[in-house]
Amino acid sequence: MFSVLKMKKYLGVFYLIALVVIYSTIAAQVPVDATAVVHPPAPVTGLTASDTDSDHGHSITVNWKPSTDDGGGANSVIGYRIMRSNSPEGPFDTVGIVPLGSKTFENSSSIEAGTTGFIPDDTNFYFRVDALTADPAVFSSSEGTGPVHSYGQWFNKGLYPVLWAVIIFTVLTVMFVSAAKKGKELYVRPLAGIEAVDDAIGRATEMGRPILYVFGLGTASDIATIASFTILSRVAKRVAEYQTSLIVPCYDPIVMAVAQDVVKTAYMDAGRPNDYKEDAVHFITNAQFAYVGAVNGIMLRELPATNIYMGKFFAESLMLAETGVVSGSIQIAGTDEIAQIPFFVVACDYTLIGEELFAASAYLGREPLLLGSLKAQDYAKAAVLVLALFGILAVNFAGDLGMAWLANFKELFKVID
Amino acid sequence: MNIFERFMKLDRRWIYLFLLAVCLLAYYSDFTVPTIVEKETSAIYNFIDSLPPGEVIFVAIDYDPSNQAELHPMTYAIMEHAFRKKLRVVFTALSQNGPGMADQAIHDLADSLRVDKTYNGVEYKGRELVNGVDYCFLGYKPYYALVITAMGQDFRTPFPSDYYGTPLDSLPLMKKVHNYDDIAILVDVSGGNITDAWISYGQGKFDFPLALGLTGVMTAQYYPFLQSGQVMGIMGGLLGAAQYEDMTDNPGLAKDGMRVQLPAHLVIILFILMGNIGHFAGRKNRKKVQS
Amino acid sequence: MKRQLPLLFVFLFGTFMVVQNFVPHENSERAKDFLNDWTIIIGIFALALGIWSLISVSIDKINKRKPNWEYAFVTLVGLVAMIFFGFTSNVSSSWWTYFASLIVLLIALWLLVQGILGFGAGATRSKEKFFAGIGLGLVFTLIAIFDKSWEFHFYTPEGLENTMFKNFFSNIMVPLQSTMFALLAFFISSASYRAFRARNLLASLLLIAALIVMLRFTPGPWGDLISKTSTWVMNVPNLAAQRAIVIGIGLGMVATALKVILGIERGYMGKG
Amino acid sequence: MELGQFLWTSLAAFLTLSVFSFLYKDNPMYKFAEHLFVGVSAGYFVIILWHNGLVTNLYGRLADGHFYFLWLDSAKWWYIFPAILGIMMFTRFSRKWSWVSRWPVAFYIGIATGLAVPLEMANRVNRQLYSMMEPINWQSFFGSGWLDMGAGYSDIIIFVGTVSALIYFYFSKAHTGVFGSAAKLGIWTLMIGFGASFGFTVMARISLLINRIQFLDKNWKRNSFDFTNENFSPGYLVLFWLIILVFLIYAISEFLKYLKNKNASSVKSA
Repeated sequence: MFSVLKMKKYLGVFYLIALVVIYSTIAAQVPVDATAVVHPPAPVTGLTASDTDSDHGHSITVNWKPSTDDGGGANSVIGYRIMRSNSPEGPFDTVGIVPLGSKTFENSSSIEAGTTGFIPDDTNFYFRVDALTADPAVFSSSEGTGPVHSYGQWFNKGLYPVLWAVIIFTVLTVMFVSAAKKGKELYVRPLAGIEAVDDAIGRATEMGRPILYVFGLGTASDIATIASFTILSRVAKRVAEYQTSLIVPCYDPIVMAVAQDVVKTAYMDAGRPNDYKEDAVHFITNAQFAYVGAVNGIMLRELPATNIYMGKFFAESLMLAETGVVSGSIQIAGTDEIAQIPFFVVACDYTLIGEELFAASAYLGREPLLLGSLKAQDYAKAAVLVLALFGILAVNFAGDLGMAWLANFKELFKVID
Repeated sequence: MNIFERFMKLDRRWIYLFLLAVCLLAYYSDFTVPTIVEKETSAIYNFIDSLPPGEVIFVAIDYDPSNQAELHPMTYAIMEHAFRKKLRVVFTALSQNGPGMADQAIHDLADSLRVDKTYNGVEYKGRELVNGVDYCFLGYKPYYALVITAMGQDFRTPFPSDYYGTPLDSLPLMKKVHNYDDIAILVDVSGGNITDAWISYGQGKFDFPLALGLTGVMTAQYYPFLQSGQVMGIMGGLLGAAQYEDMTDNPGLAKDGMRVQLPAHLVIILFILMGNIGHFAGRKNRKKVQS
Repeated sequence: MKRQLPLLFVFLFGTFMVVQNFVPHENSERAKDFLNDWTIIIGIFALALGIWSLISVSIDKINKRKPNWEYAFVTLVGLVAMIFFGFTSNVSSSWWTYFASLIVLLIALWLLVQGILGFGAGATRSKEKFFAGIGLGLVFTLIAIFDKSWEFHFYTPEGLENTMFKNFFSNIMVPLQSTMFALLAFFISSASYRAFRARNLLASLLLIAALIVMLRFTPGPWGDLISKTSTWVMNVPNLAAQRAIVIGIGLGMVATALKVILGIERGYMGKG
Repeated sequence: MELGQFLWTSLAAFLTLSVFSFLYKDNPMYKFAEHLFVGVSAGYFVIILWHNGLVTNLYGRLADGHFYFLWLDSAKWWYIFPAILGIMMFTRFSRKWSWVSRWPVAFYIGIATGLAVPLEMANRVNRQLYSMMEPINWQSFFGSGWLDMGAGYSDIIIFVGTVSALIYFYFSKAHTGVFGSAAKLGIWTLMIGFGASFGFTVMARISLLINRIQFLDKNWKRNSFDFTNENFSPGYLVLFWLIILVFLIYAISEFLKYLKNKNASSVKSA
């Protein structure tokens, strides 16, 4: 890093010297006399205008070759003005000004008609680019170009890598799931956090104390919460079988509604619909720390034997886990929020790290269908590893081995929004 | 129970009490914690320190009251430094709950600038800060990315008048200040993703010297921008602010905070060590019993 | 049909949103904005369910005299007061009718909810409570109509500027929020005391990395070395760990989402 | 500070102290603060979502300033659909129709999962994969000075660390042999990362505590004793000491209880 910084420093000096040189040449060429006339610069050439690719329309990209007086020649150009008109004759309106050295400009607007600078689709426009000088009155216009009209595309080419990844991954998932359906035996390595769930429920039954299940701050649109629903449904089923009680305080009302459904169905599946209590799953509040305060209170007053934290957690992770330690509960956590994993690892008895949370639903059910998708995930990981290894070798060595075309291998994976 | 076992099974409340006592003691006592000034911070200080009087700097106050503890000290340190150097400051608050806080900051600064002070051996006379001459508070507008882009044309596009409702054109300071070209440096003090917008929509498009003041947690994320030269300096958390205060020789909120931080960290480390001593000593004892 | 139809909805909308992501055309953008609005609106309606759950759990606690039932009143009063403040404009002249009507509203709602919950549980005198609640509600409405010193605003956000609303926000919510957050200073110390023991290799790695980073600003002869080490640890091994977790989580999320769209994972409907 | 403002600040100070008292144990003051917080925050979000969500996103679009009968002839009448879906959520109170309440949930989850698939793939997988393929700094492989994060070896450590940590996440292969060693290296990397980010956060958390101490000291205590204040009255001091007294009495009563228990237990053991 430090060597890089040093180089940057020298670059700065270099730029400074270059600037001084350029400035002195300009100063030498431009007469000091203030009344001196600035001659119109050479106009820009090769002007083209076309619809901007891979976008929602309402945008036109203008390209040109800079004036010969831009950074050379008479050196009088200070910038370019992009002008637009509805007819080839004009009148032209300014749509943008860019500094010298620019070669392209994107004239775009929002898709809502009536917003400022709105560009209607399928309407012909004509463009012109003026090379500007320090004197506002002195500039030279290019030949006009047009007609050109904007239109929306039906595919974003910058997302090719994502498209391929999604398609391949979907195919893998479907493949392995159908293989699993046919009864193919799939091995999965044991996960300590998952195996602890059963013991923990048993422990709660022995102690006659409830189980606390916390979703964290996720809404029903977070995938971590959706994965957590499946885990809850397994937990609730076993809780119903063991006839232990369950407390699920919720932060998000939709999560609450879904969780009520999940728990109710689980009790019915376990054949004990009468044991289900409506207020087992209840809403607390939508504010992070009020929610934490209330859950902490529940922990110290109800003294749950087991706390299960699955879903999306933020700063409250450690607050919940530490209070859980005080109440003497066994704690099992799983989250996809990277910054919070360390706190769970430190304070909880078992932690599902990141991806393991998403695998947990499959593990708990031991259903071949869900296990099949784990296999797909593993293959995808293998693909990532192989591609990364190949990529890093290509980036570092392909050039030396005379395979320059390979050096750009990584660009295949670049996502452009 | 011998002493080592006690080390291992201390009630957490003793830790809390001890930590609180140490924090309070440090808060009310009067000593200074030496800090090691890092390059990232000194770059910002040196740049601002070398500006001639009358230059305009831009401070973007982009944090909510929840990040006040870490970021307010930076704002105070930089602005006081600038005002003492007779620089002029334009500032915005692009975070929703920020404007009230920024307003309070400028009042506090005006108070402290009325007093004569000597920093780094240079005596600075107290003076009255004048709104519109020494500083201009542009205020808050939603959609920070658009605001940042629009300010590249002219500050007046998103902010026709300042926070207090005065049209910008009638402020003497703003006569010659139109867009980023007229400011010497932009310091973004931020606790969220507005920083990304300043880097890509501001610095990336309009190319001005950009320095960042960030919360401790965010700092590591922005080192790549320092390496690529898009950002000229970074102040990280309270530590960065304390370094800045050290360089300006004006101990303030950050040094106050560091005075608590250091003992608090040491307390936590002490307890960790105690737990480990207990653990190892206990293991030795257990082994003895077994043999 | 009761179960198949929702699955079909998930499949159709899920597939549509996946495809939409690759289509930049304005029609697709508009559709996405529209569907996003749907989720927001559904979420707001759902909040009513949540509030009802909060109220009924609190009232149940009071009626059954469960432990700490007294505090449930505090929750209910806080809730109703905050909503009342948020819908009313600033009080121009006398405050007493404002607070009197708040009290009337509280009692009216109390009776009303008691009545409604009583119907379900078949409690005695629930009808009387219900109608008494309605009656008091009428009294409240009359005060609201005839007292000109304050008024209701439902369609414009005047309530957000209400003095009481702002005071409740900045003197109850804000300090409680920051103090709850500040408890973490203590929790982080007790957690590190308890967990950072060099029991085995993994725990030792955790401990050493944490110690180095915690010591990063200690002054002294070792200061510079430790600060450099901590920067390195944060930017090299930590970066590697985070990157791996991010990729893993990404694949896990996509897999879960795909399973939901394809109807393989139905845990959210109670069918695991 | 004016009296009204001082009262509010004192309330804030009381609530602050109540929450801190939770560190000792659950107690009446904390219970009060907690329940108040739950009620007020729930009410706050009702108001915020009403004014900034329901009115702007639904009512504003349907009504656009005019009156429409059932909004069917409104310019954006199709916003009736989400409203109907929202109302469907309430069918869960009926035993017969509660299955209808699954529809809006299905819409919601369908949209959420559909959004997630390409976005998470792009941001978490594709982008990270792209940034893994970085050129290694061969020019200064050993860097300069102690542990240089720009040096070539750091680049290699990052790559190897990422790969091995990914291997740790394999589910369908037992962690044995070479594969197991790689997974072990992976979990080491993960643990170092966790320890580092834990240690790094300590400072921010202590800052939060400092902020509360500053609040109690500067905003509350200082104003309680601010004799130069023109609005000052002895009531300020009374209130200050009253709040302190509440916590003091609680502390003393707890201490007495503790002594009593201690005596009782010592008697028992004797």
